[in-house]
Amino acid sequence: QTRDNVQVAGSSTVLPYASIVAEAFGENTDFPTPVVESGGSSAGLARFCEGVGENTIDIANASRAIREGEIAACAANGVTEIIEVRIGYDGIVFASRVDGPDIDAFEPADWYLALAERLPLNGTMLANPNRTWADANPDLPDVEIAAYIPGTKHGTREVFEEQVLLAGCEDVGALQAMLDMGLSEDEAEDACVSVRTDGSAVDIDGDYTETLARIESNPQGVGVFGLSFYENNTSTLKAATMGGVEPTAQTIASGEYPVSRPLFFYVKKAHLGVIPGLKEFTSFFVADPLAGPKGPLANYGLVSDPELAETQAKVENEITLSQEGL
Amino acid sequence: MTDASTNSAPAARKGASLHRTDPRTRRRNGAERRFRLYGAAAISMGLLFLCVLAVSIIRSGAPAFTHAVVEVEFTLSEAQFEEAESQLLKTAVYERYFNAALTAQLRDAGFDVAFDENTIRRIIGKTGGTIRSYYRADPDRVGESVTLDLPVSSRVNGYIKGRVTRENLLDSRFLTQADLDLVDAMRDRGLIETKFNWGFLTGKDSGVDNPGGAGIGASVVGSFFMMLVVLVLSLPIGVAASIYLEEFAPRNWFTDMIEVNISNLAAVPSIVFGILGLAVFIQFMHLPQSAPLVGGLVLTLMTLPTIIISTRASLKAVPPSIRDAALGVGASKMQSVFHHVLPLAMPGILTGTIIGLAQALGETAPLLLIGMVGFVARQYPDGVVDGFLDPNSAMPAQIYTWASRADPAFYEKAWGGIIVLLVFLLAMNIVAIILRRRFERRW
Amino acid sequence: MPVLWLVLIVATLALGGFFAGRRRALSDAGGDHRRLHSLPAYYGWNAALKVAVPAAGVLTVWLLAQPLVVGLVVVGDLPQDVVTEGSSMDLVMSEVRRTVSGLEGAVAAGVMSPEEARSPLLDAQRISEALREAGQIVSGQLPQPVISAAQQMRQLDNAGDWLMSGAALAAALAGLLWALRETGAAFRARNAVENGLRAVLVAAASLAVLTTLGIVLSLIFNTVEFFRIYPASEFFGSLTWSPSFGGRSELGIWPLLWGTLYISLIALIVAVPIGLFAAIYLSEYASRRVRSVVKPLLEVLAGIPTIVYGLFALLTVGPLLMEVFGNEGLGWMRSGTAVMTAGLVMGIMLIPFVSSLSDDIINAVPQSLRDGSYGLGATQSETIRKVILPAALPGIVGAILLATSRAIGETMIVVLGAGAAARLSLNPFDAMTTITAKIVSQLTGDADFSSPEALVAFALGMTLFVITLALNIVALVVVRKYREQYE
Amino acid sequence: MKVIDMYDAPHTGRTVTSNDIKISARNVNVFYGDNHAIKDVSVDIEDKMVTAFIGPSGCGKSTFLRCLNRMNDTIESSRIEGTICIDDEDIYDRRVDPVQLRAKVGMVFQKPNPFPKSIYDNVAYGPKIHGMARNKAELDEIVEKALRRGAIWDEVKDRLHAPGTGLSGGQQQRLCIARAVATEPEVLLMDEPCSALDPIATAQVEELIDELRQDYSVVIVTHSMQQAARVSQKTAFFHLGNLVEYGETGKIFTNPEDSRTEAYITGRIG
Amino acid sequence: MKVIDMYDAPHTGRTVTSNDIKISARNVNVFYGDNHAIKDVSVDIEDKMVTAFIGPSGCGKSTFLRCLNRMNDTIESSRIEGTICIDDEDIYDRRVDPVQLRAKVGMVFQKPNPFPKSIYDNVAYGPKIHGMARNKAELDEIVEKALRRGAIWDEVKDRLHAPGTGLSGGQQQRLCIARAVATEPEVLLMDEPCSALDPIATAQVEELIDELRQDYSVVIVTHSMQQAARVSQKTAFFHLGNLVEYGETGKIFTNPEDSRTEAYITGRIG
Ligand SMILES: Nc1ncnc2c1ncn2[C@@H]1O[C@H](COP(=O)(O)OP(=O)(O)OP(=O)(O)O)[C@@H](O)[C@H]1O
Ligand SMILES: Nc1ncnc2c1ncn2[C@@H]1O[C@H](COP(=O)(O)OP(=O)(O)OP(=O)(O)O)[C@@H](O)[C@H]1O
Ligand SMILES: [Mg+2]
Ligand SMILES: [Mg+2]
Ligand SMILES: O=P([O-])([O-])[O-]
Repeated sequence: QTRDNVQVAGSSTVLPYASIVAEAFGENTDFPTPVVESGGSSAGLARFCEGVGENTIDIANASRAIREGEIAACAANGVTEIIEVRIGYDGIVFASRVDGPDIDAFEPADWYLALAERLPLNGTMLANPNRTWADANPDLPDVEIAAYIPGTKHGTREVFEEQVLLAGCEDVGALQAMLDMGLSEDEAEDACVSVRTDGSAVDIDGDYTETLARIESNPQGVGVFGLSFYENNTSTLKAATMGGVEPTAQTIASGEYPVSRPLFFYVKKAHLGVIPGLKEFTSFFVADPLAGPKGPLANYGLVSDPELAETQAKVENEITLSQEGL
Repeated sequence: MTDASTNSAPAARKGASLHRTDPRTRRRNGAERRFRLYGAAAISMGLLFLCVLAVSIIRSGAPAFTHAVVEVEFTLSEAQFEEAESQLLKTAVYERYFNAALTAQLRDAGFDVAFDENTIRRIIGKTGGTIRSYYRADPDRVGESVTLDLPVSSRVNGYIKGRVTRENLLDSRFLTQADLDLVDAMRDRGLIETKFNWGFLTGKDSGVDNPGGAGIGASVVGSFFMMLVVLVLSLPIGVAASIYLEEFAPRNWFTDMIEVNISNLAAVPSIVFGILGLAVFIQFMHLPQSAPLVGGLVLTLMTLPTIIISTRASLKAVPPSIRDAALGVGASKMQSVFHHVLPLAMPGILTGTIIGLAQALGETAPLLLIGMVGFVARQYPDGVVDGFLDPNSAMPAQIYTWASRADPAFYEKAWGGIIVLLVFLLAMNIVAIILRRRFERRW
Repeated sequence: MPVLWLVLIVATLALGGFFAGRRRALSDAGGDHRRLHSLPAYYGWNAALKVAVPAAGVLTVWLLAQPLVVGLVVVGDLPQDVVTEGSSMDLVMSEVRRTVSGLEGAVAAGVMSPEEARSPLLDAQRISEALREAGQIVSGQLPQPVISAAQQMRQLDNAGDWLMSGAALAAALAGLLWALRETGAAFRARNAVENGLRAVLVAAASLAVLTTLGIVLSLIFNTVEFFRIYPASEFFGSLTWSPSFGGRSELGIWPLLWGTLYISLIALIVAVPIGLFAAIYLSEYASRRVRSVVKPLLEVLAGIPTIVYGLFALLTVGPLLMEVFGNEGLGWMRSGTAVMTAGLVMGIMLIPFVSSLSDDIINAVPQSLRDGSYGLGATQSETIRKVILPAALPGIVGAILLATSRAIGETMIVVLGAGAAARLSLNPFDAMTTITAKIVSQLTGDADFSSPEALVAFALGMTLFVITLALNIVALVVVRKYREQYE
Repeated sequence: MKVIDMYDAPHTGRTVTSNDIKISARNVNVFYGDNHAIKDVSVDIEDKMVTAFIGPSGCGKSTFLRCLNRMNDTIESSRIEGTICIDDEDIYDRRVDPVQLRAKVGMVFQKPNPFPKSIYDNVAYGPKIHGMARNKAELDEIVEKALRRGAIWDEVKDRLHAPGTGLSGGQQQRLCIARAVATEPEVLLMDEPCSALDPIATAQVEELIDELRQDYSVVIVTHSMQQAARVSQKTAFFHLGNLVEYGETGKIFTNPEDSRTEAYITGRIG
Repeated sequence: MKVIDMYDAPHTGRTVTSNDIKISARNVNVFYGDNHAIKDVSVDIEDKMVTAFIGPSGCGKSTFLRCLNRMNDTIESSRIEGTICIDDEDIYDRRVDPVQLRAKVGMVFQKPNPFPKSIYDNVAYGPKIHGMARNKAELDEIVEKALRRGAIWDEVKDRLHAPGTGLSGGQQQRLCIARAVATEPEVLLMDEPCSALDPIATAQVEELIDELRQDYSVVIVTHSMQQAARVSQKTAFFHLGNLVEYGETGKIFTNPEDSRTEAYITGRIG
């Protein structure tokens, strides 16, 4: 039996958008509805790189760019031509319960001071003494720190560490202080992003619904969410500003809001023209009526890519990663 | 054994009245009562947990079975049809036509609430797909005036069911406070009514922005085909393997190894079976991805240890005198097993099957790796073969994906799906339960 | 000839063989089946098996081999240059296969005559046209070599199908003849059939071994790969588990192992007594009616999807425990997700694993043993504790083992109920996590799939496999030692 | 000689000498479903005597015996009517604890049913649950004594910790006898205790019965007239669920009243 | 009557007059683990005769009996050495199908073990698997005949479909006898078939044995010297695993050679 559907796998962050597109693709064309598997960016890419052929997937969704090592692994299995498609951006928002305390304006430094495992104090590294948000920043309310942050499996955690903790670490001068104390750069960066384990910060290995459930059971909790998730749950959640900027599609697209990440999918060029509907699906995904600022993806919460037209051209011309590199 | 009771006990017992329980017996009876009480307490505790779970499942899931619909008269002109079909995103165009028609209809009805097309867009769910397939199914309908029952958007639906209230609703691009005035007015006029949501029972998954269109039906079919594979393979294979190991295999280190291996397989995390399934069935044997057949095979491997362990335990429990009796009249070993031992071990075998299938039916993790979790919204399979081979999802996978979606409307769907799953489970087990009662006997 | 037809014909032959074998044996015995070695049906079965098994064997082998052979022939004839850069022969071949099925469809739909489909003049244009007309899915432009290859493949397939039918039928007939020739009153048909059956039993038992092998194989390569890039001494020696994307992860197994054991232990502490007492009550005290209702009800607990239990832990049990042990109460608990929460809820789920199977086994203990004990003036509970439970021990241990296995393998309840914190702590009210939960999360996580953070999942799986193996060996030895074989 | 109250509530004026009648059954009927197995049987079994139940196979001997210590309670389909009193106390009274009753009225079953435990544990089981031994040594003593009385000590003394189920048929039977005597019941019901025993072992068991009679009552079911004549003082003859005749053993065997009894003991009806 | 070799693979060239020696055992040793239960026993059992095995309880009678139809195969701990031939064919030969052997050599066990099925099914089972009946009517006939021969027909004819486990001890024993004769074995091994039977039933079973002797060989284990004397032509006396003496029944009981035999039959050793 030959496969007649497009097979997609990968990121659970991209999955919602992919599902919208796949449903629309099934409704609007004569091709069967593509199958979009969930399972995480890494697992998706791993399957993507297993080789070419019908028993491998055609598209891998990823909430991060493919890595060098992965490209190499792909090539080793004969997957040499990969088309990278950026579909837009995912904003990362910090939200608490709508009826909870007013924890609604953060600076990256607040998070660093609240969550770092150890802080450089008086020339030595001491266990983080801050117990309440007010300890970290007197402007914040005096409520105990209870942060629900993505677990170490999530790509969002990486973004959080780099764009919030590390940035905060630099902002308050802690990084410099540590370097002055004689730590190497690596060690210092490590110290910036290592999160306390005394229960003030809780890793969430599940998805945003779990974070939401936790915040529902702890009114003082602050959680990290994707923009679209937050927008769908504004009746329970209120988002805080970061660096004084409110998280909206506009502020993220313009780059004002500091914490966001691009979302991608990767297409196996060898499958184009062989798997029925693959080429059509790829173009369909990035077409203006879908991925544009007025399309259903944006409506659902995707920050649409200001450079969408370039992406469309890339898909049309089947430009692979290696060609881009040239 | 306390000193007070020793030695003197039999003497004291001697000739004592039977109508008066002696202290030691009283104490032993106390222990007996307590023991019995523990048993009753254990059962009540189990049932209590079941009740709590059942109540919370039903309470959260019941709303999934109803939905609010708007009834609209609608005429699609030939030109509109052509226009829509020429677009890339045809469904959006249909939706626009429909919303325009509804707006006009409401305007004519003369509501004293202010609204515009955007209001309508927010109130009505994603309908384009339904409308397009309606007209594609029978192009003659183009140009005719038809009446369509279409679901309202998930948030309005939530408002009608009480999940969303005016208090907790903040204006967003999904719904505003003002929109609710129109909804209320429409409800007063009977334009919006709540109906049983057949679509939930028969439909397939939908995109994350379309909770109204999501149904569990397709994945029930997926689960059905999967469980068929599991039942047809794991029960006979499990029983056959147990019979061999328990009745025929010589006792040596090799069979010991097999025995340990089987018990050990029961402890293998289910996702590892997914890894195995991906490697063997999809990559090596080139079976299709996301297919119930593969899911069934993986779950079979997972269910086998459960069935084997329980079957072996119950084969062991059959007294050897029964086997002797059969062999003594000249039955072969095989005959003695199939005619006498197996029927007596049947209750345990069926219990293993019930528990194994229940576990398989509710399992998500291994399906994750063979592509049955995610968005698998395919048409119903055309036939039995397609049922096994076409991509499909399964109930627990569907529930799992729904539970992780952002729109709270899906949360309700997830619980509704759990109710369906449990009904399926009971239906699946009922035969086994009745059979088991039949086979139970004491000797 | 379609395979289905062939199967039907072979099945009919087998059925015929059944009756022929039976008849022949009976007639050889002069119609008196008492003079037969075995029951007449065994002669029938023998013949049926000898028809069906060789034919099925030929069919299976052929069906597996034909695509390979045909594929090789076609590949051999394909010009090398059809495989474009970045593509593979495999993909070209799947295109060829798709074209073949497209042609079949077109011919079946009558859009294309069989002659045309075979014609060497057939070009891509015509094919696309025909396929579209036949309602098939078309993708892109087909290169001419692919079309020729497709035609060649059709021909070969066709020929192969006929040969296969012939071979299968020949095998079936040969089997039939063989069976009929050996059939006679003195032929040991029962033994023949039973040997066949025994082979089936052995095959079924070997499947378990194969599965184990498969699991080991599917884990081992990545495990080795993991240990190549991450020192084993750290994995087994470090007391910290903190994967990080920066590549400075510490991946010590101990916190996870401890969490696994701790959570399983609590789950078993809940499930085993409740399950065992429930089983005892059901089989020894409850009336038949109560039993027949309660037992299936308890079994529902095993069928509730674990995500429900997870949410139950997170939303109900966690907060409940917090009220008692949290800051407002005893102050031992910092958040609702803890070993205790997950353990309790998992215990509930495991109740039927212990109760149902134990109940069956207890019920199978002969009444004469109970009588013996009652006759000595033992109370029912003494009888149960001292006589029945020891006699039912293997089954009960089996049930507990099953529950333990399930506890070790559970993810959802752990993720939602126990938190995701890998920590070594004695306090059951702390959040912890298990190996299985981490296998799932690292496998579905975002780390580079060739990084130690992702590969560690396989090493964890392998380690867990070895640990549970040891556990099972211990259980086996214990059961052997304490087993009380009745009668 | 014991003087005991019959009822919980203190009362006066009535004293019963328990020396005469140990067990008295009145109008006992037993049904297995529709099968009327015991028909209106009334019998008085005397203390410190051996009573033999004889009768053709299937006539209800075991059934009646099991009524005497309420072992019939465990058979679901069985139903009993009438009264049975031990020491003038109705054993089917609500207040009677069958556990205590069975401790007082021991039983050896027709089919030997050793526990799947070691020989030692089989015998020690009863004494243990009744708390008859203060320590291990005492228990050992009790076990040895019981096994000796069961005439099996010599055969098993070297394998006390081997499973009781690995014994030969006759050994199992003697083990069950030892197990029953170990708890020192006041009444011992023995259902064909010597069916699988050779003459010597039979003689030893008969000796045991005789010894037990000094202190207790023994009821024995047997198919051997000789055995009945040898060991018993009273004999009851059952036939088709009826108690046909009951009286002095000597009289029954020499001068039976009922023609059926005569037919049976002379080997004409079975 | 079946005329089939027991060997799986057909072999030729050897014909034996089966009229003399039916079973011949040579240097048979049986071990249960370390327990040496049968010690170097050699014996020839003649056709169309009844052979009685006597000996004290636990001496190995059942064990030896079970060797004769390889029922000992089912006991895991047991191990057998030596040869046993039936009709001059070694039954422990690799080629022998134990199933066929057991169809030829039937067995009544010491402890009655009816199947937990109806009385009818208990008896019909053997004939069914051996294809002895052409149809239901024939099967009914076989069952009735067997039950009659087992001397239990009258008691169960109205409850043929009641479970066999709900019978009395003696009835179960006779049911098992009926079950064994129903398959018409050439040799019938009976382990204390009358232990739970009253004299009349015993007499009926003895009659059956006598009747069977016309065509078949019967080996019977018994504790009753009288019974051995009554029914058997040959008697073997076992003691502590040894075959002490084997010979004409009359001779054994009147003029034993071995002192142990004498001691046993006169009731001095057990
Ligand atoms: N399954 C077994 N495992 C271990 N030992 C056994 C087993 N069966 C019997 N024995 C031992 O073997 C010896 C012979 O036993 P066997 O059953 O043959 O005696 P028997 O002559 O039939 O005695 P009885 O007349 O009491 O039935 C005895 O010592 C017995 O304890
Ligand atoms: N559990 C039972 N269910 C149904 N009927 C039974 C049951 N036990 C015994 N019977 C029937 O009750 C009658 C009396 O049985 P009982 O066992 O008392 O006989 P018995 O005198 O002990 O005979 P035996 O000497 O053969 O042991 C018999 O007809 C028997 O079939
Ligand atoms: Mg009886
Ligand atoms: Mg014996
Ligand atoms: O599923 P993710 O890879 O997007 O976390």
